[in-house]
Amino acid sequence: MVISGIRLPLMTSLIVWAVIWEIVGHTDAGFILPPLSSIVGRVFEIVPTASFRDALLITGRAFLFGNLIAIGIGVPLGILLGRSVIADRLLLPWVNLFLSAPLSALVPVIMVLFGLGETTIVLTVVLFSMWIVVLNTRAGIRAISPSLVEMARSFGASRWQAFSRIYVWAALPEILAGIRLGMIRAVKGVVIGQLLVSVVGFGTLFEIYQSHFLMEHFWALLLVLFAFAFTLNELLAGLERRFAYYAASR
Amino acid sequence: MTPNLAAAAPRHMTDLPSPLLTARPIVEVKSVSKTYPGGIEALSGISLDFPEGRLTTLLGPSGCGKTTLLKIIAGLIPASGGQVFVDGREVKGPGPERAFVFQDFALMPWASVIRNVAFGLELRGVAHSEREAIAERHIARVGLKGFERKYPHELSGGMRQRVGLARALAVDAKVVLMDEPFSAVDEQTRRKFQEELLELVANEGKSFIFVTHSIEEAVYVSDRIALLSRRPSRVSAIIEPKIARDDDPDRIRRDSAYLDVVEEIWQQLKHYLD
Amino acid sequence: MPISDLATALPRLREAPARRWRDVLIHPLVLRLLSFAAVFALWEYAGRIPLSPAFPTFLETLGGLGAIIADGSLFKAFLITLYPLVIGLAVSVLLGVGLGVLMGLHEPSEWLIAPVFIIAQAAPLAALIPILTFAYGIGLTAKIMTVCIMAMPVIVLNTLGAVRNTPKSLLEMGRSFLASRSQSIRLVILPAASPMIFAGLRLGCAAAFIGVILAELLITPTGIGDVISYNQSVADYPKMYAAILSIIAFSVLFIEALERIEVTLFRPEARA
Amino acid sequence: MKPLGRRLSIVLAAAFAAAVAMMFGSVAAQAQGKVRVALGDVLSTETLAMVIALERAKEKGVDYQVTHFSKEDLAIQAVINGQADLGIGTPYAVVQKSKAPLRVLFQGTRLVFFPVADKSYKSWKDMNGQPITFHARATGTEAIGNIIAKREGIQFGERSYVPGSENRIIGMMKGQIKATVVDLANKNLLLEKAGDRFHVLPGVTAPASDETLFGNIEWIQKNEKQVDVIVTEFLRLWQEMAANPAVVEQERVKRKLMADQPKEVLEGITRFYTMATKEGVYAPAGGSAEIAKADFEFYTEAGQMQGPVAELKVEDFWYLAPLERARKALGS
Repeated sequence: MVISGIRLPLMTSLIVWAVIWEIVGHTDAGFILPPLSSIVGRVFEIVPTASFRDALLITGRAFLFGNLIAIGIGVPLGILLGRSVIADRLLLPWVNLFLSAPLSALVPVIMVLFGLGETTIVLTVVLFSMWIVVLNTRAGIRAISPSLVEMARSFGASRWQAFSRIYVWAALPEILAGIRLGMIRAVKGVVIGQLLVSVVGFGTLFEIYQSHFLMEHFWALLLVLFAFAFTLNELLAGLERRFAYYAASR
Repeated sequence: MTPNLAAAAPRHMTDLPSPLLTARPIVEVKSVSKTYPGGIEALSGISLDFPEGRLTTLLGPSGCGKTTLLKIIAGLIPASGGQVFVDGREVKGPGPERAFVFQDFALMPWASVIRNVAFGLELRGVAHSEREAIAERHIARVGLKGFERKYPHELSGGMRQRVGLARALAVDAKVVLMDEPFSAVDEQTRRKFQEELLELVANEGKSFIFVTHSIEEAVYVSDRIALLSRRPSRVSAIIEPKIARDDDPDRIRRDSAYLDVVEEIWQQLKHYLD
Repeated sequence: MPISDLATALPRLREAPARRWRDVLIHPLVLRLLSFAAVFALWEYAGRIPLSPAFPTFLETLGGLGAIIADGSLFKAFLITLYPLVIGLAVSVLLGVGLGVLMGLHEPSEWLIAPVFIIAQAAPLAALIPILTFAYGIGLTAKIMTVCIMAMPVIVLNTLGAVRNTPKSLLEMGRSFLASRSQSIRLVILPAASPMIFAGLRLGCAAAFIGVILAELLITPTGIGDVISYNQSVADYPKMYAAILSIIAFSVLFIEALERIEVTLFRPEARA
Repeated sequence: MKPLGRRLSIVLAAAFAAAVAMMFGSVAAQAQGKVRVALGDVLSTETLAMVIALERAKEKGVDYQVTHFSKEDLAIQAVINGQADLGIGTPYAVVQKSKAPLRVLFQGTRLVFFPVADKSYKSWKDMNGQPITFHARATGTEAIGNIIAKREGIQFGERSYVPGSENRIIGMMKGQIKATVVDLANKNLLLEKAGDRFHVLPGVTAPASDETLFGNIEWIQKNEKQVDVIVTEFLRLWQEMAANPAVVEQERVKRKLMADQPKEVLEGITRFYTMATKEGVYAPAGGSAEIAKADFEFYTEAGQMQGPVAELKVEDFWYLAPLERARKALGS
């Protein structure tokens, strides 16, 4: 958007929203939506506390571990589906089902099976993020141009050489895109998991703030979570763009 | 009214001293220039006339601004300087008297062939039955009879371009502007198109402005060729190949005059590439 | 090397009947049934071990499903759940597509509104649900709002993306034939954008289902959320799993139906 | 399957097995040594007293590990499934229905809840046929509702369920709920914020047990000594609280519990426990055969337990030995 010649980057309009939030905060709606300034004040009050750090630690660990499992299982599964028609026809319906199904309904099942500790949160993360990793990896493998495959075979590459030298790298952009999308869904998964379990990590903090009607603390925690999710998304998008040129070589 | 020649004296290529075509200029480009926002100067003070009822080709190295000039004449892009007159009236934007044929066909994938061809009339508010009748006629005219209900993704590249051409003809514009229309089709279809274009120019009584980077194609179809220099382009030569076009189209390709002109133009354009 | 090539490479005479049998095996439908049967068998086996007292076998779950269908509680629950879902989805679609198109055509509004949705798309909006409870109480409004905040971002951004990258040559074609602004929007931009807008609607639909279930599990247990949490609290796991299975199956079928409607109504060329 | 496919599936299986082993492993590690306590709520004002009692037991050599659960019935199921040794909640209905080997050891809190209603309902008579909202099906709040309905000879209209007293008072203030039963803290908050629109209707006179300390009887008998220490500390704290409710805050500060929770929460602790002890939420007796019988009376009347009260034997639901030993130890 251009105002009097200056090219305004997209995100600058957030300042406008921040001002509106501040104004609304001072009106009677302030109980539900406290002024932004006091919320930011709370952020600095909450973040250094031990309970926040513990919550962050649990969330971070569950997020990391969940993603590792999701990628550890998702990428090979995606490659398997990409390369073998049988596996594809057998497993693809399930992958698509889990991708579009409302997985939040499965969280109570995980809670009942694996208790309400970190395990459930890790599993929720895996459940939320794995399927997109599988699909993208599969798409990446299937999109490898046949000429690249023939070129590898013409130079006598063994199956493992062809795989590790060419397929993985050629499919890397899709795999990375899958991992990025998986991580975004994982952020939602780790929060939804904690909200539903409500006695672990941020779930506990939200529960305490909610039962004592502490709106400023609640919004402060939301602000921190949203900021984290957004920066993570931007970082990953940047990383992915760097690898995009691999696709061109297909 | 003799065509006014650009500042640079274009060398006359024709061997016979016969006068230039006597037809009046339907389109007059008067010292048009174009600079893109990035500071790239595509055209600098180019002036050119396009005889009515004839096919004139803009030929030049790639990136010399021939498509830019064509789009300025079509009114799709504003010129940075100079004017363009069509049938005496200055061009301010697209107009009913000009129709455009796109390099990448620009067909609506969700619309059938007949709806695509009748689209120009649909926009003008022509009644459904009337515009479909006109469309059917032009569909047959370009040899696509029987494909009215098909969809673009069901047609070959060549057939899709015929739809684009039929769409341009359907609005009965005086000037048909064609931006490298055959570059997206295979060689054999391309030759067939060139032969059909000759017949079209002869029978339709419209004026055609044709952009191509293929010298053979230009010489084969054009009554007049405007050779454009490298960017910022200006007219470096105007050629009117003296080739008898009335009889067998294949004979033209073997005609010595045709081959001489092709060689002549190649010598001119070659040094632009090094 | 796909299995069919393998088949042809073998000596022809000996295994003619085997090859026919193998072709049947790799037929997509057969394989799909096989995979479902395998998973349900695995589930039955896991339930029998038992993996955990809270893990009923597949047959018990079917029994539970039969029970909640027979006593009508599943049907009643679906009606209650569908109410906020459909309203929320309708609002999200109308508002979402409207906003997306507005932003696609009018840059200042894109500058103002898009960042909010870009953040919403990346952020875990489920955390907002308690705020909605404070603002709108525990009634229907809070649940409809939950469905909206979950479904809208993806619809808006997909529509914006679709409208923004309408093929340039189509736009120029429209202009060259003197299409007016409204004609250009109605006859070129929207039809060209419709496939991607529909993709956004399907994603929005999936998000809406997540939203309504979260609303029913976090705000107050009503509809399917009530069947799930009540049966969980009384440890009637077959009914609990049956309820979860039914809402997941329903959401997949709902999205499948949406796709079919899209093809029949809006995409004749896909059908041809 | 091609060689590549086979090698991949081996990698796949190994990764999955490792993940599952990791999960079950963590549960097993917890088992040795520590007493596993299942608590159906987060560590906050209401559950602070119980945690302090457990901390004191730890000082006496009985180490413990609290697992928090979002709902009371999940905590009960955790004890049934063997995920936890002791739990905090009301297990009467589950023990009777599923014959689970659970026994109540100590009465933590009593069912001191307050029916609140829109002022348009002057008395319980006006509530006949009117809708009312409880915490969840077959829970304490609904039990109170059933008792009152019988006492007043009325029938409630449509019943809805909203977990959490704080959510129910939001519903009241937003006009979505006309009448409900809420806990002490939220009753005061409601009257403070909307005292003009709502008032308290007469509740139940003799509140039965609400959250009790209970455990798996086999585990209890195998760990008699540890149970005695825990029950003694609960009784000692409950007696101290009856005399000086501020002891809870003093103990919290001494042990740096809930250290970094918001100060608004911490400031309310002493006020909460003073009110709660005055209203009889924390009874110093800690339980007895009479209290058990009163509970049976209450919960059968409320329809959450079946069978004539006379046939319900105290020892099927309570295990009073540790409490009696504790009472002797504390000389009360």
